[in-house]
Amino acid sequence: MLTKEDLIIVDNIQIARDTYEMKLTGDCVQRMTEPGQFLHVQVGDGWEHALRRPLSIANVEDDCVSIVYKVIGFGTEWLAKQPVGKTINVLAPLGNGFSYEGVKNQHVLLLGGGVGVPPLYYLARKLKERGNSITTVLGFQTKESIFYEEKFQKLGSCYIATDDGSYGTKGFVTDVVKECAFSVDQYFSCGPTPMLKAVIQSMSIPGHISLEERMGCGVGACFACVCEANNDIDVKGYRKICQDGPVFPASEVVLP
Amino acid sequence: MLTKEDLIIVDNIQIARDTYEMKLTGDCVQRMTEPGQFLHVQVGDGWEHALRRPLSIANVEDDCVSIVYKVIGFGTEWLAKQPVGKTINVLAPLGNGFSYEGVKNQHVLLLGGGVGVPPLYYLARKLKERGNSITTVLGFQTKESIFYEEKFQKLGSCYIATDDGSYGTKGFVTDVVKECAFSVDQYFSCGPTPMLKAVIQSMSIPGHISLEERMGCGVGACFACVCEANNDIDVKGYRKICQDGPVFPASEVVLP
Amino acid sequence: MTLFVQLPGLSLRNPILPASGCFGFGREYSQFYDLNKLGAITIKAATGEARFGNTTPRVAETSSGMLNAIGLQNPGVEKIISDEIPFLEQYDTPIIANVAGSTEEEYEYVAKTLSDSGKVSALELNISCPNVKEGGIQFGTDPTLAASLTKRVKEVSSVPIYVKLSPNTSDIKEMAMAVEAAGADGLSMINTLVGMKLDIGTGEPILSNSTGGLSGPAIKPVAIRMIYEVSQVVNIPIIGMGGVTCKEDVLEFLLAGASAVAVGTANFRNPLICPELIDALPELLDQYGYSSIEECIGRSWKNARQSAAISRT
Amino acid sequence: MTLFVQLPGLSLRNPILPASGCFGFGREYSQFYDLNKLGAITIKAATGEARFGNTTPRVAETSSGMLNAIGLQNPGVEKIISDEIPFLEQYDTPIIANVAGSTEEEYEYVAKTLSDSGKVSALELNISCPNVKEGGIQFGTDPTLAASLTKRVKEVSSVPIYVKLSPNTSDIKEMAMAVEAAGADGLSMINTLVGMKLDIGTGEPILSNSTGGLSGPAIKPVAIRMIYEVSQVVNIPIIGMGGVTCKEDVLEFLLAGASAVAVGTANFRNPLICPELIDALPELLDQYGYSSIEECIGRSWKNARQSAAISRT
Ligand SMILES: Cc1cc2nc3c(=O)[nH]c(=O)nc-3n(C[C@H](O)[C@H](O)[C@H](O)COP(=O)(O)OP(=O)(O)OC[C@H]3O[C@@H](n4cnc5c(N)ncnc54)[C@H](O)[C@@H]3O)c2cc1C
Ligand SMILES: Cc1cc2nc3c(=O)[nH]c(=O)nc-3n(C[C@H](O)[C@H](O)[C@H](O)COP(=O)(O)OP(=O)(O)OC[C@H]3O[C@@H](n4cnc5c(N)ncnc54)[C@H](O)[C@@H]3O)c2cc1C
Ligand SMILES: Cc1cc2nc3c(=O)[nH]c(=O)nc-3n(C[C@H](O)[C@H](O)[C@H](O)COP(=O)(O)O)c2cc1C
Ligand SMILES: Cc1cc2nc3c(=O)[nH]c(=O)nc-3n(C[C@H](O)[C@H](O)[C@H](O)COP(=O)(O)O)c2cc1C
Ligand code: FES
Ligand code: FES
Repeated sequence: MLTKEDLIIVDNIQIARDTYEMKLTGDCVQRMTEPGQFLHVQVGDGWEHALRRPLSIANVEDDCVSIVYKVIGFGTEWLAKQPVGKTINVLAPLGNGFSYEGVKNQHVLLLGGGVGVPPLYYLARKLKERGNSITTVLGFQTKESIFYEEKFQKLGSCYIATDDGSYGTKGFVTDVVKECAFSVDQYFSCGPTPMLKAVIQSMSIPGHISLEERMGCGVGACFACVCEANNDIDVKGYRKICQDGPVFPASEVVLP
Repeated sequence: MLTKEDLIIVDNIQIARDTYEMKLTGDCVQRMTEPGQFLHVQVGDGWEHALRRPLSIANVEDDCVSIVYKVIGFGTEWLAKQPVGKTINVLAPLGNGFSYEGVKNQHVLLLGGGVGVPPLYYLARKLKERGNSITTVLGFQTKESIFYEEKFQKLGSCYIATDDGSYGTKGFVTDVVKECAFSVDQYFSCGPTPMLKAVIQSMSIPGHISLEERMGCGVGACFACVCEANNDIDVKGYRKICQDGPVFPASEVVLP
Repeated sequence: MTLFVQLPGLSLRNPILPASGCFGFGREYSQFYDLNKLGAITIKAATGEARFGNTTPRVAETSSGMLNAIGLQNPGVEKIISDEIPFLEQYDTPIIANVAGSTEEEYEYVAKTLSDSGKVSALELNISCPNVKEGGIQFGTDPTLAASLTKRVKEVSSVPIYVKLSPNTSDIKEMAMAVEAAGADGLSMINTLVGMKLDIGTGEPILSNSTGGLSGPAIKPVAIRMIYEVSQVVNIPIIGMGGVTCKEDVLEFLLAGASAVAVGTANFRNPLICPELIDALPELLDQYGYSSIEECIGRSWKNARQSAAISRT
Repeated sequence: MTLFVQLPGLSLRNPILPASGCFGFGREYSQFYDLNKLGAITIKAATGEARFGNTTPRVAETSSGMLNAIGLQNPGVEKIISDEIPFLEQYDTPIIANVAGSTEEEYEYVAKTLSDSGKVSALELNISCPNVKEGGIQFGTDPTLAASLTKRVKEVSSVPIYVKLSPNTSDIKEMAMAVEAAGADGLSMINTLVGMKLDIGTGEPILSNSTGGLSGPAIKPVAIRMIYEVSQVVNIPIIGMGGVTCKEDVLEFLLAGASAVAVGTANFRNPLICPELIDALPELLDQYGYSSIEECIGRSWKNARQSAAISRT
């Protein structure tokens, strides 16, 4: 049975411009074995904020789950203010993550943009455990927004692109990929839709992408978060991002 | 100019069944010289609770204002949970309180019921300072609800009535008054409307009463809190409790 | 204390049911609790053919509420009967199927197909979905159209019909009386208010459909008012909904005149809300001096009528 | 950055004004700040004779909102002109008088009296107060009545007329177009939604009037939707309102199509809300790339129209 659970905040610190890392502990953490799954997080007191916020699992270590979030509105602002020791109510783990189990001894490319970076870290750790070699390319707005660079470097090579060129390559993650012409077996990507589109277009190898959409229930009941599915695959024609995803084979979905 | 102000919580303790006393400090406390005035208190975060709560000034001492509140709904529950050191936003002091300035060397009767008791305490202190002798009769539901008995005893004689007879006289404050047949010059009363009606009916001396009504603005702008005024006095026919009151000469208003 | 409520076609073990569109076809929340807990289950709207709904974003948060513009996405009535309802048949909980369409013919077809399937206990006629461009909303705001539609659906259906009313109207009583006269067995109210939220960054509506349906605690006062008004002028029962989040809300809906209470938006924040409410009801009713659901229904205006009757004698 | 807005009869130094009924006749909030800060002041409704309004309780809190049933308490139009408006004349801030009544004659009388007084810059025709038993609400839901009333009032008034629309209707565009055709100089929207709250202890409505008008952030999505729809079909300006609590809300109303923004309920929680919003606007507009109020107005749909026009060429 799934349930809601109050997780305890163990840590909540700023790690980049407007970006925080929160560590939480509780029973359901032990079920968080799949990178790419997410927590559906209740924010605020009372019912002024009726919807939960989906946030990706960034890492699981020492019975703690990490989330990395960018402050953009009420919910993330509220999260940033919560002190260690407080509890946060979550539904978790939700969704289907990156299928990494069968990936062994390959060269894998991870492509992340902004707040799409966090889930790739937990994935990188899982892939590394399975003997894969990992190259990561991360895109950020500017130097001050960068986080987790060293963490990824410990697991393989890590390239950075910034929109304004203030650090690493000026441009997008796809620009780095073009430049470097890696030879990789498959890729995993998470980031804003325009980035994902560019990634899919520029890559000729198989890949998985993680999608974002505004959510209601987070569990598949409300049909808020559908995306178009590739018609060749089935006639249903859609996927629910919260339940069927958020991770899909790049060939399975059609981005808007 | 009036303003809103964040007062700091200095103390917040339970003093009777469901009843708390909170002490607050801040600049506007020094303007709280009139017993019977009230604080219009903001409760909760965000806008889920759009209205402020009116709570009487129970005492002013050592730069702190005390309020005594009974937990009956969201706002008072929320207040009870606020820790020392937090701030509470108030508009204060609002309204017109008990006119005690001219009352000197008299025998004054104070009649309070439930959460109508608090403002009488600050009044009692002010009256005592002016050489009046004070008799207080307080009504509570039951023994566990009683508060401030000793405080009033220090200022004069204090009688208690309880609805269930678990302490003091069984019955209402008016039953005590009937029994004891005090000879007093005037009375001041605050409590639920049925009590006030009974008080007015049973007393033949001049008195002042403090009224309660659901409020919007608390400052006289919205006309939420009107009560009927005695037509003999003026043709307007009404009074705003928040602005003209909450204290009125008993003869000036008509209770519903 | 019994929580049992008998409504046309529906023997409810308790008055709590999920609202249509907020509970899919039951599978997802069955991961959280045993659906046999529920009084009934209202499933997502069915249309004649599969619909893919509106483009995303389809939801937005508002103060104490949310907007949705799903656009009736569903696999079509036949697939619902063949692929979705069988899952729910393992439970001993009545199924209410929500019926939608763009034309009278479509409504009729969907209703007949569901009724003929023998798998649902009642139909909820969704004449009030604000999120589809054609159909839906006109039926919901024109009493004549609503009555005519109710009549047609009634004729082809052997299970009771609950007509789901739209709050986007100036006279809800007129609507209610029109569909009652046309044969409705019950009412279901309220659906969502039409609303909108702008993204002040882009300057454009957040929902790609521009407008959406407002639900959640924000609309509860409107729901209570409409149920209070309508329950006094009709003789058919009302399934009440709109912003229920706690046990006190359930009692408020019953007192206003609802005979059962549906929970929509609150499921998203608290997937266990329905069983939690059901467990809390007996003590709550007891605390307020009620010994059955029946006693609560319409108490808000029955009290007043009784005292009026007394003062007249 | 200028916040100046020119509307019929109203030269507003900024687009922020208090909403009628939430600001009395100005005296109370003048204790909190200089009323010369405001774009304009809308005063409480005036009727032909003094009204004492409904019995209390007159207000109740709801999720992110409140209900009120004041019942148009006011000293009558003549006393308002003789006793209340003179206080406001010390300020250099346009006064909008809110006009109410039970009959066309009463509206006409009140409007004429206020207009003739020469002391107000515009009239706001309150055809939408949900809290008076007779009159008010019918005008607000019947386009023909509303148009006829607008016409009569227009004839006797030498200052511009803003008609205040009720959201309790299924077709707000029809209402807006009807009063525009009848000569309205502007619109004011929205008034409150009709709602109710029960006291679950007594089982009865909290408001002694039973129903009341729902205001506050809860209704903002309805207000934004209606302003978005109406501003696209009329050529007269809209004073927008309904749930404004922060600077972002002001921008959202402007983008939706309002030319000025009124603040009601929020004054009660934050008596300084109007000056706070006014002070915050220049930086906010700048942040979002606007250099005047004018540029923001209706941007939500003008954007879409422009891109449609571009894609057509
Ligand atoms: C599967 C998934 C995983 C995500 N993982 C992360 C992550 O690890 N770190 C991170 O910083 N962000 C992540 N996001 C985006 C994150 O959900 C939003 O930034 C967040 O909900 C914003 O909430 P807010 O209250 O601060 O913003 P507000 O704008 O105030 O939120 C209002 C409403 O819009 C929704 N919303 C706003 N922006 C988004 C968005 N980009 N995606 C989905 N819903 C949105 C909110 O959930 C809420 O319902 C993820 C989104 C999805 C769908
Ligand atoms: C001038 C004045 C002085 C008061 N002084 C005190 C005091 O010293 N101690 C004390 O315990 N109580 C006092 N009260 C009553 C107090 O205001 C209410 O108990 C309190 O507002 C309840 O808030 P809540 O959120 O807990 O209850 P809820 O029922 O959740 O409140 C909902 C709404 O109803 C209003 N409301 C509910 N009950 C009352 C009531 N009895 N009177 C006015 N508004 C009400 C609230 O203000 C709020 O707007 C006073 C009331 C007035 C008018
Ligand atoms: C995401 C979502 C989808 C909905 N879909 C439907 C639907 O398919 N059919 C229907 O009759 N009502 C639908 N509704 C309306 C709800 O059934 C309910 O009437 C409304 O949301 C008010 O209840 P609430 O405030 O508890 O959510 C939907 C509501 C939401 C929030
Ligand atoms: C207590 C109160 C009294 C009101 N009185 C009037 C009135 O006299 N005339 C009028 O046109 N609107 C009146 N209104 C409606 C407001 O002017 C405004 O249209 C509505 O409250 C929505 O704005 P808000 O959400 O900012 O409060 C009143 C509203 C409230 C809350
Ligand atoms: S968020 Fe409800 S189906 Fe995905
Ligand atoms: S509460 Fe607004 S006038 Fe008294």
